[in-house]
Amino acid sequence: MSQTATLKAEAASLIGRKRLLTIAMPVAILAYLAYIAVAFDFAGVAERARADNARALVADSYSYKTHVTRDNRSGEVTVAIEGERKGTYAPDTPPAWVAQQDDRTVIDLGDGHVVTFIGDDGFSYDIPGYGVIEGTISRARGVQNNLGDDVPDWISVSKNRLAITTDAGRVTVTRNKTEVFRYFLGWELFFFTLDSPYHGHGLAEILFGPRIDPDHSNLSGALSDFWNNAMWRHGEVAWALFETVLMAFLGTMGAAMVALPLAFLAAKNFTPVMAVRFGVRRVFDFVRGVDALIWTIVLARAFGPGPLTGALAILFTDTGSFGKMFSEALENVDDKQIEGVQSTGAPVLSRYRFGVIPQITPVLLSQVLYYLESNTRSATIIGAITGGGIGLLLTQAIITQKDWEEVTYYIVLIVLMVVFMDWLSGILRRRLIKGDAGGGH
Amino acid sequence: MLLSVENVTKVFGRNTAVDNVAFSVDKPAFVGIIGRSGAGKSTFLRMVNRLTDATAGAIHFDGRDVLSLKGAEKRAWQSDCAMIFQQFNLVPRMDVVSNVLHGTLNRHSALATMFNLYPTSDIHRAIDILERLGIAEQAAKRAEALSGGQQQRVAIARALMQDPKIILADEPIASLDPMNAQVVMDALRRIHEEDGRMVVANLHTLDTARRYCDRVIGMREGRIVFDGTPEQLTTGVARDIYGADASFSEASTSTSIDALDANARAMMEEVEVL
Amino acid sequence: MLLSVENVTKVFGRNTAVDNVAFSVDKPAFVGIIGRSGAGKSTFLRMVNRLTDATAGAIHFDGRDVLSLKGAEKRAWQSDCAMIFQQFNLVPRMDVVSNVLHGTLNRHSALATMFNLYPTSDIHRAIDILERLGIAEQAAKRAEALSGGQQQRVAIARALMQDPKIILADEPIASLDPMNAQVVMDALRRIHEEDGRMVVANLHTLDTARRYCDRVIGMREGRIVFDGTPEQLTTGVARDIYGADASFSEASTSTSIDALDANARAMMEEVEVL
Amino acid sequence: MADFATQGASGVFDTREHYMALTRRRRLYSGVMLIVFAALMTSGFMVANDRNAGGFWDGLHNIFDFPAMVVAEAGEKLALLPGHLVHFFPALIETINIAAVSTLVGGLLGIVLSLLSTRGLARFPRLIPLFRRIMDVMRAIPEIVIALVLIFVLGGGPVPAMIAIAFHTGGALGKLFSEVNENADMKPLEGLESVGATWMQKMYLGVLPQVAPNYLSYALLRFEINIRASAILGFVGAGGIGYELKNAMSWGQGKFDEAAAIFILLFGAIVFFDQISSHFRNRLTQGRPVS
Amino acid sequence: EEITEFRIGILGGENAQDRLNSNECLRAQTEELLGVETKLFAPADYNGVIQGLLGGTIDMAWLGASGYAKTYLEDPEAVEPVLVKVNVDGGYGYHSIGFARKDAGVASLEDMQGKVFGFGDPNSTSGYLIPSIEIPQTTGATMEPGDYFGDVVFTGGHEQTIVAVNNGDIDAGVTWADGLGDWEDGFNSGALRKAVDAGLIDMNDLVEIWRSKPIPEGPIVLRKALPEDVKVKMTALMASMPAMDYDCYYQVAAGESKGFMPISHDAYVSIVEARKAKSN
Ligand SMILES: Nc1ncnc2c1ncn2[C@@H]1O[C@H](COP(=O)(O)OP(=O)(O)OP(=O)(O)O)[C@@H](O)[C@H]1O
Ligand SMILES: Nc1ncnc2c1ncn2[C@@H]1O[C@H](COP(=O)(O)OP(=O)(O)OP(=O)(O)O)[C@@H](O)[C@H]1O
Ligand SMILES: [Mg+2]
Ligand SMILES: [Mg+2]
Repeated sequence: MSQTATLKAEAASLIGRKRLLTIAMPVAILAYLAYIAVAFDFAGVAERARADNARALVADSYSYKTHVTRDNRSGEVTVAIEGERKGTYAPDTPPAWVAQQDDRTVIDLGDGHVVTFIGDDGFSYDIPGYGVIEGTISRARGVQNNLGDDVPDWISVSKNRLAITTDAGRVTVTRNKTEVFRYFLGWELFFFTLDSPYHGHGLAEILFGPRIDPDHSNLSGALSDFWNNAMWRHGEVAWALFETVLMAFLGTMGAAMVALPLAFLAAKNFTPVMAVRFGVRRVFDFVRGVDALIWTIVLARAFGPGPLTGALAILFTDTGSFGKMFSEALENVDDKQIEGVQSTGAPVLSRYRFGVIPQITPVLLSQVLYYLESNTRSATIIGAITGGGIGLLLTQAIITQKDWEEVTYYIVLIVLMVVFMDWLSGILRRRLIKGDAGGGH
Repeated sequence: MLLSVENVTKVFGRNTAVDNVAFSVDKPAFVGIIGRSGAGKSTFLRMVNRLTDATAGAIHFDGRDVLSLKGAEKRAWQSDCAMIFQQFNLVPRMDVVSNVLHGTLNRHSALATMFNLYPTSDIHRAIDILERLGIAEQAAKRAEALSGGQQQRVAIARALMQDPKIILADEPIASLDPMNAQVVMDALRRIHEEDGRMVVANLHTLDTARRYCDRVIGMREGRIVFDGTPEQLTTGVARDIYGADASFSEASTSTSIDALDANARAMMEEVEVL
Repeated sequence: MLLSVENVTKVFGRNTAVDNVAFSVDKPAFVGIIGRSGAGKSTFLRMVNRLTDATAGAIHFDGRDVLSLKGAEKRAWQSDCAMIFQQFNLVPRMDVVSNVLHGTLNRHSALATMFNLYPTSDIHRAIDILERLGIAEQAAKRAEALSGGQQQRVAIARALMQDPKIILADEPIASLDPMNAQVVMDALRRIHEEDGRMVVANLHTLDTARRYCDRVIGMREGRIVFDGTPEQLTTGVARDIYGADASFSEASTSTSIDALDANARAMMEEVEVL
Repeated sequence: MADFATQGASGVFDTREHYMALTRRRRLYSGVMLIVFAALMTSGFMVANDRNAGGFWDGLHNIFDFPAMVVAEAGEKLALLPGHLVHFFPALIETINIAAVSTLVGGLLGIVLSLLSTRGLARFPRLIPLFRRIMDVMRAIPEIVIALVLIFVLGGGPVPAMIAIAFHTGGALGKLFSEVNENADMKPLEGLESVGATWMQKMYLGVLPQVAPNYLSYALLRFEINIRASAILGFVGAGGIGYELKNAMSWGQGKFDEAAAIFILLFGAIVFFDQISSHFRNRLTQGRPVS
Repeated sequence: EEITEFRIGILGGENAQDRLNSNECLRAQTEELLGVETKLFAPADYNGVIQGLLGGTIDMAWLGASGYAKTYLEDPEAVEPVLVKVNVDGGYGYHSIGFARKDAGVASLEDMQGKVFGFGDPNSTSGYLIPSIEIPQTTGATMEPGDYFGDVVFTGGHEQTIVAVNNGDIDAGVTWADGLGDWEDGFNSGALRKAVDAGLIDMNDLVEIWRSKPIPEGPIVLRKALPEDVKVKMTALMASMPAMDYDCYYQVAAGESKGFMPISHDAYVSIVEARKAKSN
């Protein structure tokens, strides 16, 4: 009976200990997270977070804006998609919602919003449900308007500047220029810029319709205009993607080819000399520990910016990783096979070729392919820091902080590229490792 | 003298694995070496093939001073002296013919064989050899897909591919079942008889030694304790070699098919006792 | 009626695992279900415990419409209906008491179980139950460190911890040796008798069914082909259930200790033939 | 007898023909593969070399210029080094913290995702493909992309880096974890289900104890990777030691002693955690159970 | 000696692709003039171009004054300045402008005490070097975090500084502008103007809190090791560009300006000294 009692007490204390342990774990994690929250200033970050930036980013990534700009000095009016030269409408063929009437330009923003440029110094904005805002611009007195003192918060007004933001669009007036932005859904000019004869034609029309440009067949002309699209630059983006994959490929394969012979020097069973082994292993640790990022900087001095530098940076780092993994694989090889080949009087190289290589090929291939895939991602980052490729395009597009639709485009391409490499390396892995009967060629 | 072994010794640290072994053979013969585990049989064969270096002594074969060969000459000797292992020591991921072709590696430069490019005549010969050993149908399979007996025959084929003057076999049937063991031993014997090649085989069973060998050498603790014809190998002598007491029964070392039944019965008895 | 099973059917693809099974039990009884492998015994028990959904039919227990329960109600039913598995299905890396305490999971929130917040009274009860099954000394050990018979007793303890109205046991002794099988079956029988809980056990041996059950149900190809008392279970009936021909021998399904010798002898004979 | 012989001979002949055909095919395949690979390597190298500012052969002998400069200056100002080490240590801690917290958060995320996307364990079996795709996308987006976008919204500092790495880690670990889950034993789960346990209870009591050692081993490996990632993100403005390194490095001569100090810290940390983690991983995967 | 190719480095500030595009005409003209393949490189930051010049992998670049000083300090024999841009008003200087958000309650440097101040790239003249020397002269305290300012950070570049101030991540920062024209427009040219044109910021939300003395525009540099005739040809090409092809010049110079004039190392001696002073 008393034995049962002790058993009970023991069980209770056992559960009690486990309880402590299971509570201690989450508590420790929470405490760490709390420390991080303080150290990283979560509160401040939340406070500083700019929802409007996020909104602008998201909105910009699926829509585009068309600028209607009047130079207040010359009175010249231009209409340009995203305000870029390459997206400028020819002066005589503005879009349908911009109408030129004598000295007036009437801009229909939709939903009843109408902005009118009058002469080269007047403007008006008819906002349904609010009224008409009118004003003139003078070099001396700045931007004058009919707004009273009671200005709603979607209008920003000062002596030399007036900005109005509504659901339909945005208007900014300064002494130099008057600008109207109208927003549209989609990625305009994604296929063809305005100067291309194929702009505005559907796919069916281009493929099966009559010749649009008499000099070229529709298909070749359209492809060339698409490829050389000055705003989206598909051709150059494709090059950049290729460069990124190239860096990953050269880096990974190069590293594997360098690491394989070195790995023999780091494996106990192939290099009995302790000093050599130790030395080679520390070299592996070093190149791996330095990290591709720092290699990129170091190598940029010798080779300058470009994909080769990126590829070499990957090569250096991965030589370390591969060297370590391969030498571990080599230490696990089965001596019997080597001895079998050796006993026939095979030269040393043949001994390795037939006694060792077939044994480590599966490990080797699967590691190399895995790294190839993950290096595609690394190459994006390395490119951003110096090399080039899609990473550079992406970071630069992000830093300028206005071409979010391009950013979105690049991100989509990067994700597709990585997914593709993932798929490819999966296929190769299955093919090469399972199917190969000759133990490698 | 074809093969003469003079006071060969091998010391591992404090342990003398092979101790002053000396014997000679004057014409191609089928020599069996018996002895219990650790007697130094494997070490001795490995020294002959030069997989292991001897500590002292000399071996002469057909005028060659085997133990003093170096580099290319050593490899040339290895190519003349084929070795067959207990665990077959094939390259399991490669196909059978490629494994057999490894027997020609000494004749080609490492570079030439890097990409598995062997002359067609060699490939044909490899298949002929496989045919002779009755496993030509397996030619395209990976070695690892074969049964133990088949793998050992591939190993023999590789040895024959070397066109060796002497074949060393280190317990070639120890990992095989009795059925396969017989096939393999028969093959070795046939090679000896038909081609006139010398065979030295480590064997761990008396009856196999008796049945296949022209001459039997018994080793114990690194030394030769018996050297004679199979007929001279009485149970008493065997007791000496194996250092066994009176309870020594020949069947316990036997794997021949005839002996199987007795063996099986013994096993069954053990099961019953459990 | 305590338990009534009405035309329960389970179809897996084209295969009807349980076919229109119907029977009823009016008071807590020890019911055995026998039948050969694939007869649908496990599938039926799993439907009662709601581990598997039935294709058609209804089961009522004590007024509850078992098969139509959902969410929390379903889990409440599972807590009233303990299940014991052939492979014990314990958490092997956890200690015995914790495994037993898992029987109370339905009564606690997920959070409480995460932090091991079991009331002391539950812990004491768990020890009492283990004591009753004679394995209280193992309380602090990991489940994986126990023998099969001990693990099955832990599983029974977990079932008892649920304080269930009905215990389902799916071949509880199939992975146990005869010694442990008897201990486990005795424990189940005692629980039935002392606590008055209903037990439904799948059994694959006739003699166990005869010895422990109040009522035996025979299944074949998903259908009930026998329903009666153990006494009515003649060898002829058994042949029907097992679909065996005249060579059917009862011993071949037996695991009772008395039958062991005969069995062992039969096994030995088979070995000998090889 | 004669019949038998011819049959045998033709057998050899067939085998020969068959094997030679096989060999030719295999040689062709490996030859083509080898040529394709060699062509890819050389042409790839030539393209990269051509598109690079400096050529490979010209640059090769300059490879030590930069390290030599750094080492020379650091050597000159050796006395300042300890001070720098102390000064930049907090930045290193920040980098390690970013890595640790994002491994933690990403790991927890990965656990949930992996449980939701493993057949047999999933709470909503129909949504398995959805959760798998989610993990694929999370894995595919490089950290730097998320970090840069978040820096725009949240401002610079460690938080964007943390979120970016955690996001990627969630996807990467999720996939590895679900591979582990697939090998988990389902029996304990069924046992728990039969007592009326909820999904959470089943996962927590039935699955996690089984898979914890493997999870932990993968998480450690990821932590190692994340230290590098968080250092890199510092380069684009996400704080920590990477930020200091970039500033010192790009200033160049005059601050190379700082760069050297930072490099020593970073390199030391990477090697340190690399060794620690491979030690523990070896223990975990060699089956020594952790209680 | 002969060259086999000519490599031009372009500094940041814009989308990499935009930079390459606006310098495409320069590349074509160079290729025609020198008769060798000419390539453009647009690395991610100042340092990329500078390392290229030092390592001999970039032959010509348009550096900032501080960037030139850095190149000079690391290797005086690497490059030589040849030309500098002349503004519309005839000068060749611009300003570093300190600015803050209006609603942050900062109107002058005094208000910045204890607050967060942001530089751009460490290699930028207006974004770091000059303000890091001139601001302490005004405040009478060092730029060490905690001394006068609560914290001092590098945002990475002019664009990032502007966004960071506009977002309130930092309380004030410095960037470059020509100092001409209206504040509302973000001056006539400079980083602020670009941000305004892009619709990123509203100058009404910002105030100027500090302005540096004029800073010399950075030089166009050529690698010293280039053959003499190449140097002469390239200098002539650049100098004559406004007259020969104004459109191209406008693109290369990123806006209205008068043209290029010759300059030598002497114009940057003070900048070199300033930079030396900032090194450890
Ligand atoms: N590489 C080695 N290093 C140290 N000692 C060795 C080595 N190889 C063999 N030995 C020792 O040498 C002795 C002889 O071994 P050997 O393998 O030659 O015996 P054997 O007769 O072939 O035995 P078995 O029948 O077990 O194969 C043994 O004591 C063994 O432990
Ligand atoms: N999850 C499933 N999916 C498909 N078919 C199943 C499934 N579970 C069981 N079955 C099939 O249902 C039939 C009945 O199986 P059940 O496991 O219930 O038989 P049993 O009587 O318990 O047999 P045993 O003695 O082998 O446990 C069998 O044909 C089986 O193959
Ligand atoms: Mg041996
Ligand atoms: Mg069953």
